[in-house]
Amino acid sequence: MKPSSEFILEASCIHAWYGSSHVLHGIDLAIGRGETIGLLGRNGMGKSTLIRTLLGHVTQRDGRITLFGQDTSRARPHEVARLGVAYVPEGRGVFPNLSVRENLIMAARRGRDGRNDWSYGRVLETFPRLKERLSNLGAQLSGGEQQMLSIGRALMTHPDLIILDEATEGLAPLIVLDIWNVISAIRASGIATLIVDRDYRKVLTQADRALVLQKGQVVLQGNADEVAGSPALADYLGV
Amino acid sequence: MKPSEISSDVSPEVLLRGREITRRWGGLLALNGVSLDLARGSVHAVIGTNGAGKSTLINILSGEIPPSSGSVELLGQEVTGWTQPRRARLGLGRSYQRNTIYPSFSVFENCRLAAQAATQKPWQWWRSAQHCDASLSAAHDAASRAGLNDLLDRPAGLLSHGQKRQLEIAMCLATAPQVLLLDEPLAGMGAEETERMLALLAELKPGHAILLVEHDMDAVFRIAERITVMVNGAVIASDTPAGIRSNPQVQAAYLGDH
Amino acid sequence: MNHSKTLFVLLAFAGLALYPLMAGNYGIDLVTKMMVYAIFALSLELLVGTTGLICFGQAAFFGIGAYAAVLLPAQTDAPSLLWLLPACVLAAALYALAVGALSLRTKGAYFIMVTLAFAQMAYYVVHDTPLGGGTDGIYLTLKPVLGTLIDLDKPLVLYGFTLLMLVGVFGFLALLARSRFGRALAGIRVNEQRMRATGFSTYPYKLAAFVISGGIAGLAGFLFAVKDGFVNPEMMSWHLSGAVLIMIILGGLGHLRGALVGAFAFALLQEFFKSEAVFGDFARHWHLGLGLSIIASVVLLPRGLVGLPGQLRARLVGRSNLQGVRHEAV
Amino acid sequence: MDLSIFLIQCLNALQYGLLLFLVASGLTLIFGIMGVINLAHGSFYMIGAYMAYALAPVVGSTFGGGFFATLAVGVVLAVLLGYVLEWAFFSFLYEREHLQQVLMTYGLILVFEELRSLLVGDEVHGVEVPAFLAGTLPLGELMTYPVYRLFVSGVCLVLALGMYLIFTRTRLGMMIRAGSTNREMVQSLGIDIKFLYRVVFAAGLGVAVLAGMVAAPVSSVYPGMGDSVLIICFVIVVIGGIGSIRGALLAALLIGFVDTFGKVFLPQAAGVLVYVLMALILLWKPDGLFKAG
Amino acid sequence: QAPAKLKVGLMLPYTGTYAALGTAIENGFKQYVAEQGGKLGGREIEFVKVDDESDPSKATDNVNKLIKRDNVDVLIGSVHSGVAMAMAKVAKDTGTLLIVPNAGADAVTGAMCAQNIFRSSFSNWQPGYAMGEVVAKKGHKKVVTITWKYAAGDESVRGFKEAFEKGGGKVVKELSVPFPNVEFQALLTEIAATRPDAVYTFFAGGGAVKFVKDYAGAGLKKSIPLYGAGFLTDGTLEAQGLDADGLLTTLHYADALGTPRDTSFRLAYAKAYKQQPDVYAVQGYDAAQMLGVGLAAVKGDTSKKAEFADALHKAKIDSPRGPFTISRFNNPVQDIYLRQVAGKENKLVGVASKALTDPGRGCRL
Ligand SMILES: Nc1ncnc2c1ncn2[C@@H]1O[C@H](COP(=O)(O)OP(=O)(O)OP(=O)(O)O)[C@@H](O)[C@H]1O
Ligand SMILES: Nc1ncnc2c1ncn2[C@@H]1O[C@H](COP(=O)(O)OP(=O)(O)OP(=O)(O)O)[C@@H](O)[C@H]1O
Ligand SMILES: [Mg+2]
Ligand SMILES: [Mg+2]
Repeated sequence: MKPSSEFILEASCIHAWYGSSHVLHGIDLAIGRGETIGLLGRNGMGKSTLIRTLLGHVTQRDGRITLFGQDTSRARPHEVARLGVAYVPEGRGVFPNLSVRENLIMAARRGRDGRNDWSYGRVLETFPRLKERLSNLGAQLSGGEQQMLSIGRALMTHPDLIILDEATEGLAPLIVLDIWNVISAIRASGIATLIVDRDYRKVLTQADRALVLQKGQVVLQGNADEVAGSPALADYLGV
Repeated sequence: MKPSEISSDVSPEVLLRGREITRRWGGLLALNGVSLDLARGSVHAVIGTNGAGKSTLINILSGEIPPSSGSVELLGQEVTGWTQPRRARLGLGRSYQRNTIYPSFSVFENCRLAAQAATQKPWQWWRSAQHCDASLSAAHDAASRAGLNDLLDRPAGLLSHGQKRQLEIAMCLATAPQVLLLDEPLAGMGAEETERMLALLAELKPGHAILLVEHDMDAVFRIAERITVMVNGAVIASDTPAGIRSNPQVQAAYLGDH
Repeated sequence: MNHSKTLFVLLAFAGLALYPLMAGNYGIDLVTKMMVYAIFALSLELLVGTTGLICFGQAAFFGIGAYAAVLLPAQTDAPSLLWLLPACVLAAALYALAVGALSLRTKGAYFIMVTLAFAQMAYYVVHDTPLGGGTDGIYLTLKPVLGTLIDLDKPLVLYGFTLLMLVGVFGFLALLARSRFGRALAGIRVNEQRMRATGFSTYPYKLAAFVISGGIAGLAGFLFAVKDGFVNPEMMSWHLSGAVLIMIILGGLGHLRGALVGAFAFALLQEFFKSEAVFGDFARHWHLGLGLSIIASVVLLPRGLVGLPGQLRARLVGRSNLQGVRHEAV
Repeated sequence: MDLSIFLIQCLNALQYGLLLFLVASGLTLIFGIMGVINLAHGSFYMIGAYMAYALAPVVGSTFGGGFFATLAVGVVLAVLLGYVLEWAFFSFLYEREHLQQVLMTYGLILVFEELRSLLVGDEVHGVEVPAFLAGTLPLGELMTYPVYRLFVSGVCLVLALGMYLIFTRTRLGMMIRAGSTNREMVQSLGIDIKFLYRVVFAAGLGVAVLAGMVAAPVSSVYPGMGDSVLIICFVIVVIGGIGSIRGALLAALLIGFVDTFGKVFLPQAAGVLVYVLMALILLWKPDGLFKAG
Repeated sequence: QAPAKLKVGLMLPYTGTYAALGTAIENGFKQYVAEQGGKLGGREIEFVKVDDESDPSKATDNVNKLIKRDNVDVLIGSVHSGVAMAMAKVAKDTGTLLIVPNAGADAVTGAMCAQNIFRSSFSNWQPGYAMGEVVAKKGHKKVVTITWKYAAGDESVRGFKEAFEKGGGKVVKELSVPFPNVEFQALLTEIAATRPDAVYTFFAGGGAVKFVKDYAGAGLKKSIPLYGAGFLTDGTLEAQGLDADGLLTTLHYADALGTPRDTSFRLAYAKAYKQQPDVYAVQGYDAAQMLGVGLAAVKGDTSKKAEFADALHKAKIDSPRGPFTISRFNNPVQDIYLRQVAGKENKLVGVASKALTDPGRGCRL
């Protein structure tokens, strides 16, 4: 584990509500520079809510969040994003009325340190399928193509932390493999990642650390192999 | 029709048949002469690269979009020119890859409305919809099969992503179809729900013909009798699971080291 | 509908029934007009609130009902309600059938504009041709009667008859909303694609809703023509289509009560701001007050006037429950 | 009709179409691109026309006058107004039911119209054509053509082209279009959608006011003038295909031609022709002429 | 004991396109009442106002508001013909006294006429007819007419055509623009193509401004003389500017009649309301005069309708426009002036038609 001074994201005692329903009950989380964190849990346990809270999308929230040393507890989503956080949402969030090309270049932004390595060209190389559909509107893509587009778009913002919520959903096995490779590459290049994925085994092999959520609380956490080895894991994931 | 009412035949009875289906989107040939049979009592998986045309195939079979050429036969009837609702009423059910639910209705109402399709009777304007026992019980049945018993009163829009995926299946079941076209039903589901889903499919299999589009290979190989592999709009192989697993072309194009 | 809401509606109708006991001539006239508008608003609520079809040409059906009431009867004898009323409703419904059959091919804003287009066509027919007196309009000389039982020339009789029609329409639509037909319409509003996939042929459903709505609007038009004894092309103008849309939004979409409350509130607000007793000479700038209160209602009442009690309750309970997706109790 | 008359009529049609586009241009931004159902567009246009009337003397005395100075001052004021309006009345509406916007903008119409009455009165006013554009060109044997009308057409073309380029070619345009479908995702890409939309709304109002100011010498200035252009503007945006600037331009030209030749050949039906045209186009192409882009 | 106050209901447009006209009419009316010390026929006057919004579909309600809620004794209104038609209907049904201070719909003193319905302004037919005589006398043979396609325009053109063709001319083309469309270019080209000797037109308000400017802008003003019903240049001259200079129109009023009656009226009006009166103010003023005459004859008792009407039929109204009488159809019998625009004023040229009386077609009185 990285030393605590290198945490790029620190969140403590996060609570979140949707209307009157209390979804997150005091979650602590920290992500180090270049670290990969896996977030596990069954359907509806609050994984996406936690992510959306960190990103500032859930307005009814409580707790303290710092990102790159700045307090973002009450920050608005675009301010969080500009600090260098990219988001691949579940359900993809591709803009249906923009072409593939437009979906990509509208997002392009240099990294905080001026990085510019995820160029338009490189994204298309990574996802050749997109290259063939450049002028198609987002709405006209197949499910998997949308997923690729969403990841590619996130990369073009040159983030320091990339959050992938079910990023491999609907992708063909070969592409999934590619994605995991991309994730490794991202990790190797020093970008931190927070991953939610239904393939928990794969997550646990990729991640440095993992957290398991149950009903809005962290019930298990630790190094990936510790979590993978925990006898309680099967219970929490219902397998 | 309830699954129990159908005697399981020995000789496979083809419920849905697609013949030489072709579909163009502008210059793109999304489907190129695809034919396939769905027999009662079997799960037929369609796998393939992203953008291969799997969802397009389901859309054409279910009547959501017309084919550029080719024909569809449902329960022995030629239905190529039929609208989607008409096919659905004959016994075709589908789920969507992207959630297609009624977000402002409760989970139960989502199911009930789907079940109501079987007994529409719109002219009975004085009778409350909640008094139709047939659709109420069908809805309860479908919801509990999909594992949504605890969430019946929740507005569907407030479900988590995985829960919405479960609802998607429940709504498909609520219409009591004989032919099920499932577009990536496991996507977004957790491990537990995946298991439940596979068990459900196994349970449905006897009375139904099921088309399963899925990228979860473990699941596909566990449950499918037959697998069709598509790449760029064309079928490159159609075989038993074992045959597919060992097909080098399929490995190169789709499976990788699976 | 839960109990407090049913109670509200019952009390409202009871109030309307008792109102003539304490009102003068003008009051009866005014409330008759409001009830006619309420019927008109209910017709649109079926389309907009229930089915999600935003029709911007509702005034055409209203106007056709009204013109039919004037043009159909021979001018020699007082026509009988028995045939004239159904004839007017039918005329409007027929036009709705034609308009609906064509315009339902389009969706969203395009649908809004196609319905407007067909309404404008009807408008220009009465505006630019001598049929119906052109821009000057035309008079209804003999008001319909039903034997000796009902003579709509008498304001009090007309009031009672209009109230009866209002209750009838409201009851009909309330039953409709909870019937399978109504639930299917609601499903079409929320997700038409899924409705088709589960086996509902949505086009006939929508067309049926459109025709029913047109017929009810025609009924309102008929009553309006009978009340005024005068029809004019402006009854078909888009201003009226817009105004009735404003009424149901103001009242709160998705509830029949909303149409009722909205129609009355809109008319009462106008009366209030026009009142010289309150505003003196400034009353001539009554648009200002009306506009400001409409703006205030958008700011303060996200779910329209009928959402007000719920909002107050939420305020009392504490945490606001308004966020997120609209929840419909079923 | 002989050829020269026919050609003159074509010119009329073209010019009228361009004028219509000019009038509708603000709506193409606020309704077409942002997706806000803005019934108050006519009022914005009216505000522009009254500005042309009321500002000219004020600008004349403070800045030494000039047609373009007046335009500039008017547009700046309009943009400020738009910015404040969006902040006060629209910023919280995007998450709500779309029809709430209808109610809001309806309220604004009433308020603006009444403020106009209180501030400037109810009389009809004319606005002088600036001297350097006041000439006319001979046209045929009897007729002449005012240079100012050509100027208006020119402004319209420049505006159309500018808007087209901004919305289809620039990242700004893409962000704005993206915002109309998924606000949350736009924010997640680091874009301040609230600010962006405030700016677009302000720009839309600026364009509407510019249109009103430029058109004022041709149209004159009178109560209720906003009301009379409102519907035709929606017709244009919708026929063209919501969100398409190309489409709006084409639709405006089409209406220009139908209206011009309709008045000549089918005077009995001239009023209804535009609506017949709209119905036909939308029945033939249910998404308008150009879907988007 | 003083008699109860007489309630006068003013149903006029205070918002929308015609708001300025409504105000002028009200001012004129009130001025006369003020001159009489706030009393007509011995009764003090009390006003009740309703904004009719120029919307005929609300007109019946608005009249009812005055009649049933406010129990007015007299109705004054309105500008818009459709609204006036609705008012006439209610007035006829209820027997309430109505004086129309502007709307020219022929039917008000034609098919809809009644003992208790009067007009202080004009019928659409009148200025048109007068202009037809003038244009015929000028020797024009071929004329094109152009107007909005609505009742007032049609009626005005019909009046023009009647007189003009009687005088030997021919209306070769009747052009119309859908109301309230103001794009005239196509029809101006059509006029140029037809090459008539003259053009007759009926437009008002914003449409009048735009038409006059476009007509001049298209260069037609130089080659084809334009004639119009007076509203073409009334209340619009400031906006029309130089483009209106020299235009000939017919109306029952002109800006500088120069009669002592008119001069004193104008002075008093300007003093009271800080603006120049126009024809609408005169019509309002005369509506009050007519009411005064009638009331004097019945001693303030508005229920004596026959006497009231009799008095008016016999009276000579001393209007700023010049004296006029009331026809048996209750429409003014008045001189229609030929006016020419000069220096932002409608200057009197002469009398186009002396004591012109509307035929009251369809009236059974
Ligand atoms: N907008 C919302 N309003 C109200 N409740 C919500 C909303 N979104 C989610 N919820 C509820 O909050 C809980 C947590 O949801 P969340 O989406 O965070 O789950 P998740 O762990 O991401 O599940 P999944 O794996 O299915 O995506 C669920 O019970 C869900 O029903
Ligand atoms: N409306 C459309 N217009 C144009 N192209 C389309 C349209 N819909 C789909 N396509 C294209 O057709 C191809 C097939 O799409 P389809 O959705 O059937 O793929 P799929 O096999 O389901 O892929 P996935 O596994 O990624 O969901 C894709 O390349 C897609 O971009
Ligand atoms: Mg999730
Ligand atoms: Mg797919």
